[in-house]
Amino acid sequence: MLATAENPVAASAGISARLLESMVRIRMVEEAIAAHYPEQQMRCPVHLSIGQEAASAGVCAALRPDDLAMSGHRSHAHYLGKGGDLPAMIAEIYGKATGCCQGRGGSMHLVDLKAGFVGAVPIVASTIPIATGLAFADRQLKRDRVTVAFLGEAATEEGVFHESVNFASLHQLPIVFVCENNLYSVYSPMSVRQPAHREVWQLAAGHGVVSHQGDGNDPLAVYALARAAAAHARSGQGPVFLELKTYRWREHCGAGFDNHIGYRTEAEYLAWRERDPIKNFERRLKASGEFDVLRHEQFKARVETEISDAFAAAQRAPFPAGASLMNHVYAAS
Amino acid sequence: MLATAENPVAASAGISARLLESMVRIRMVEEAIAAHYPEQQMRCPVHLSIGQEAASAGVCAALRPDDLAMSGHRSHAHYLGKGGDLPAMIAEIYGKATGCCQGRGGSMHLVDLKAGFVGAVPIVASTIPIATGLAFADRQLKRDRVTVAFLGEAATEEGVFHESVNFASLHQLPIVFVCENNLYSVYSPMSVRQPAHREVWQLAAGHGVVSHQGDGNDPLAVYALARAAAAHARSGQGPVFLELKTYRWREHCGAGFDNHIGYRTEAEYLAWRERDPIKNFERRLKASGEFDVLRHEQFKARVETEISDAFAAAQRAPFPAGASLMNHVYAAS
Amino acid sequence: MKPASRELTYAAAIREGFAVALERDPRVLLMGLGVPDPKGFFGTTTDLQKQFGADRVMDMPCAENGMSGVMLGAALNGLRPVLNHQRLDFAMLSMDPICTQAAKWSYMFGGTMKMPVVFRMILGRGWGQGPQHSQCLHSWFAHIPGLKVVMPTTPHDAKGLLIAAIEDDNPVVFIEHRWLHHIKGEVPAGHYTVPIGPARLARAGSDVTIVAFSYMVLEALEAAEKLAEHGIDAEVIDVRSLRPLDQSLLLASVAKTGRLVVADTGHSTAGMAAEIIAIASESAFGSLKAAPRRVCFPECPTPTSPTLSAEFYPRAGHIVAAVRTTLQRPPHDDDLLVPAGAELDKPNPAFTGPF
Amino acid sequence: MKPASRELTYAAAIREGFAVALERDPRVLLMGLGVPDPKGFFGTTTDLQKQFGADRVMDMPCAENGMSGVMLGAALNGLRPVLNHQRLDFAMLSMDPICTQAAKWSYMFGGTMKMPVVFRMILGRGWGQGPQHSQCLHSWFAHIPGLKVVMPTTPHDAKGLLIAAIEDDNPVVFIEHRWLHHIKGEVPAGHYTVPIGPARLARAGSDVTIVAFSYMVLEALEAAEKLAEHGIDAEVIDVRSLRPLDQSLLLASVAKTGRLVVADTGHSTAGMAAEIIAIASESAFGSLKAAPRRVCFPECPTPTSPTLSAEFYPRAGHIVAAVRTTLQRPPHDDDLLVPAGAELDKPNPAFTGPF
Ligand SMILES: Cc1ncc(C[n+]2csc(CCOP(=O)(O)OP(=O)(O)O)c2C)c(N)n1
Ligand SMILES: Cc1ncc(C[n+]2csc(CCOP(=O)(O)OP(=O)(O)O)c2C)c(N)n1
Ligand SMILES: [Mg+2]
Ligand SMILES: [Mg+2]
Repeated sequence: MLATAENPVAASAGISARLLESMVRIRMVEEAIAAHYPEQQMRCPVHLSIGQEAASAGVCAALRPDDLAMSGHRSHAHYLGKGGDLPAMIAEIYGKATGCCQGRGGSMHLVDLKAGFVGAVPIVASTIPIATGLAFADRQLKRDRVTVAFLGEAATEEGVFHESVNFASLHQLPIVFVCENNLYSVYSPMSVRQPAHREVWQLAAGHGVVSHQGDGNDPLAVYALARAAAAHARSGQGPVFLELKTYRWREHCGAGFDNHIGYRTEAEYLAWRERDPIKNFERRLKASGEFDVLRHEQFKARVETEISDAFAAAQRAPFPAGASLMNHVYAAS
Repeated sequence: MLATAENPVAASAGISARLLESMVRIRMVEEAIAAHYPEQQMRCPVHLSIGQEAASAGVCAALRPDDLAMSGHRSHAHYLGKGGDLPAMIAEIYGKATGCCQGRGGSMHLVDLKAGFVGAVPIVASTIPIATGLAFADRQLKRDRVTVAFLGEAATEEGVFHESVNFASLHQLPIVFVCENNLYSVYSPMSVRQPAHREVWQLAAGHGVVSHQGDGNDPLAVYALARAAAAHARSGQGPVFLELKTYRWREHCGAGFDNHIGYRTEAEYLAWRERDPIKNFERRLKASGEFDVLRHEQFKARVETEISDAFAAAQRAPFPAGASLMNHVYAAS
Repeated sequence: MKPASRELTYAAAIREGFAVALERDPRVLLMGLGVPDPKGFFGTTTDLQKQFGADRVMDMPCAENGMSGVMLGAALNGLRPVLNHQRLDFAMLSMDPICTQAAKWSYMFGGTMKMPVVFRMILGRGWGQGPQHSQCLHSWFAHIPGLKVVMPTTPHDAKGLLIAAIEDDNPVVFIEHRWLHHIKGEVPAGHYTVPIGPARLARAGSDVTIVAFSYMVLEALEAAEKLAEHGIDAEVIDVRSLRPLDQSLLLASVAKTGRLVVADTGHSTAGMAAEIIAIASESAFGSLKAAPRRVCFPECPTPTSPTLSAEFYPRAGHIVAAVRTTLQRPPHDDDLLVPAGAELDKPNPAFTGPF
Repeated sequence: MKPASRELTYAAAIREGFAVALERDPRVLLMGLGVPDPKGFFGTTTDLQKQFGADRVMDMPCAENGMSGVMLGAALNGLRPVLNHQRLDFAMLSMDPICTQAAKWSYMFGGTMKMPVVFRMILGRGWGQGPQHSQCLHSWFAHIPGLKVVMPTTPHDAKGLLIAAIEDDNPVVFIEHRWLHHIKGEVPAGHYTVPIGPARLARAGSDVTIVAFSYMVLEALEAAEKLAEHGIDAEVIDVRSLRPLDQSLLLASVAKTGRLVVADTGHSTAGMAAEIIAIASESAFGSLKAAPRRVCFPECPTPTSPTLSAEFYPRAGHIVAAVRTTLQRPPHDDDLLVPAGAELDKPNPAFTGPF
């Protein structure tokens, strides 16, 4: 589904459909996880990206398959957008031996090296310097890859974010920092964490890094920003920082809705639901005549099957054997 | 010598003489340390501020005695500028029981709470959040004090600098970050540490903090910046960041000169020596008729005595008893 | 007069300890990601912000290192702050302020300054907390002179040690195990302290000494019950305070039983269990009748999958087996059996996820 | 054929190890504050940048946490980086990338990734290094599964273990004591490795086993000489690798001597010395004839003043005294005497400051 190196997405023909499909697929997977989660068979924390699909879809569509990406605790969308293996992800969330980490990681530790998704970890901001190191190695080894570091806006509060951006700026590394600003860190609003009188993108600008703010719910806007950013980074002009404004619909962790508990208002939530990246984009494509109903329905049907197959396989799959507990503590040299 | 709370330095009468005297005293102390260091009786690393005296003199002259200051490895000037006890400092460098830390700290750990000098530690940037915490407590307890965090430009590379500035900006804390940019971190020039295409002050500006760059070798310019900054911070308008351009004359650590070893050029060094903060200021005061030769000579003679007394006392003083080794590991509650 | 006692959960006891401290001393300040949020930090801070105001019960930026330093400055300048971490793993970003700064300021500044700060950390376990949300590094902190380190097991001790920690003029690392929060016990109302230092005799016995702390005391007590069924009378010591460590209770017990098993909720290599065995070997060598044993995590990161984490965490049965070994009794196959239907990855029976 | 040997200092041996590794494998990269500077990192990196270029031997921003993470990414993506810290204390800013990330990536990603990275750290001591430039926290790293931790004592082992560390596909913490840099010893030219794991018999003996590592091996050997004068024949084991730890040499020695003294260049509580005593107590209980003893730092931060630091650091005499105790011999007053004129705060006799 993603572009190949020979057929880069730079050719914008069909991009709208691809963006829509990527978002829809992510949404459908996340909804399926939400639906199954109460069965208590996915026994690990899950952080869903419903409402934030445009960021992953738009950014990943601007990348080459051999480009790299890393993420944090909320990584399903990025993994899927980058082309990560769906059954391996679902099995991993189920803690199964067939999972992408053989069950050792769970939802917060996804990896698919074939897809260039190098990993995600739940310590906020910890993959940002690692992603910077990927870009550094590519620069040292004269590869023309780009690395994307996906992060939440709370990650910009961690010092290591700044240390990474400084290093990337110093060495003009081929990295794009993609910050999904969804206004919250768990239940904590921006007002208790960051000064009201400056924007997140200004932090990176302070480091001398090209920085943009964009509508994180508009996949085409994201795609345009990301294409320019990837081109900039790939051409050796240095890192780019993108702040994408968006909103998570469901609770921070888990499958439910939690506006009622009081950390944010129902009105705010409803206003953002109005800005549903998928519905709005569909509407736009319909208006411009770019929406192919049949193709889209067929796509959804295919994904439906893909998802139910993935869940069925994950549920069927064996748990890792207790005897394998000590495997992989060290790599054999 | 420093202003008292009743007689704040805001009244600028006599400020020039005071700035000059503060600089000269710091220089004389540091030169005395340099002269005695080869005797191998000060058995700890020392980081001298010769060439950088204007920063401490200018900033501290803008503070009230009850304002607070912290510093790092290169803290002699800040301690003295803030009114720290000279004999206690010299004794501390000699490792004596009469030192400001009873010999437990050495040159890199100075403290004089009576003077509002809360402490210095050699882990780069580690006092920055602590100073921010001092300002936070003053704000919480509704005291109208200001805290100054002295730092080198390398400290702005540490993530904790950004975490501190973000918190200060968020809560509009009464703190002034004073960065002496002397172009080097040990032997490492800026070019291997920070991007050439942005200035240090822009980092703080990125956090929405009022930031200025100034000539760190001009004590009046520093004083003017610091006065405005302290007033701003004290009035509840939030933190200020000052980048003061300056240069260290001697080796990073120790008493000698080290331009010959090759990390910087003799030409660069000589150009900066031309910008000697003391000589130039003296010249300026002479030109404007503000220089009182007699008073100045008397001042220097007094300081000469003060210094030789401090060294003599330190040399005479007892070492801490071995039996006191375990004292103060814990404070008695 | 002893204050009135009620049954409270451990979480409620912590919350009450905070309330007492905030009430008594205006300098006390609570800081931490999510401290004022609706979930109330596993119920340990619920409504404290409402009660004591947003100036004293505060959220913060996601910046553990910097905020730890800020707490040190606040402690030096008139406040008595408590920095709360939902996971010990997050505090690992702040080893410099905790261990290089806070632990050393009293000493290295010659006693001129006090550092009354509490670093509160919760040990994660279960429901896929996995490798990065369940590290148990209490032994790291215990290794550092200048820190005090407490790990209360009972609601009574949780409240009393929390208040003692807040009232202490030294940096205290206060570590809770997530699986203790729902445990109920007698808790006196109002103000009281449990002194930092003395261990607690959790169960008297004569055949073997089991030393444990935090959650592992519960497993040790369960093990003692099982051992009693086999005619083995185990003494259980709840260490409570890792630094300072109460050697006397430990040594007196070993002198009596001659056998030692240490159950730690962490890794073995250079950990607290090694320390306790070293102390017994150095100072009660003559009393020891058999090789002491450790019950610790296997030497691998915490896996996420429920089957692997069931294999990873030592339980009462592991302690029973270790006791049999040190008593030179034959092993029992069923010591490590897991009862059918047991869900070993839940913090408490009512838990349904997600965190 | 054995490669030719020459006498080299430990510092020169490290430098040569780097040169060999950089020469053989274009993926090897050296990073660190001051790595290319004129002082050459205590002479361990002198001129390597000239020889191998600024792309492979690099300085960096003062940002230990971030740069550690960058090294991990570089290691995942085709390089074999070595991050150099002039003091272990600076590495404490990067416990997350080292212990929460690097140590766990192979495991938690199910073996999909390798992390060939070396964290090199120097332990400071003397000339007023004081509380924040002389922390010895090797035991922290040894506590973490997924890391390897080596502390070579001899120039031979320094070079061989450094090359082995760089060639290892796992994160290795490589710790040097500042007081070893001037020590001379036989070093083979060219490429060779010393395997990570096996301990070294530094001196054979029959009366007591002294286990030590890094600089303390020198003190242990000096102690053994003094003990020999008193007719006590000490065996000295140089642990070399803290994780994995070679239990067999240690246990065989204790089985032979029945007496154990452990000399650590760090604090005792929950440290490596406790671990080694615990291992001996668990696995060689029957052989132990007397209580084992630890020789460690006193439980306070490192003081700066020369008189206090002389009191702080354990020396050969402390080991001698501990051996006497474990052999139930009477103490000698002169064990701890410092010879007149001795300067206990200098890394080496030629040292005149400042760092
Ligand atoms: C270092 C660290 N501190 C705290 C946490 C707890 N935590 C988990 S997710 C999260 C929120 C992060 O917010 P943001 O980066 O904005 O991402 P979002 O959840 O909004 O997608 C926090 C604070 C953590 N995992 N790591
Ligand atoms: C965290 C940490 N990293 C590295 C060092 C080693 N170090 C000591 S002083 C220094 C230079 C700091 O440069 P700067 O902040 O510009 O201050 P300057 O010495 O120029 O006054 C460094 C890197 C340290 N002390 N702490
Ligand atoms: Mg967010
Ligand atoms: Mg500098």
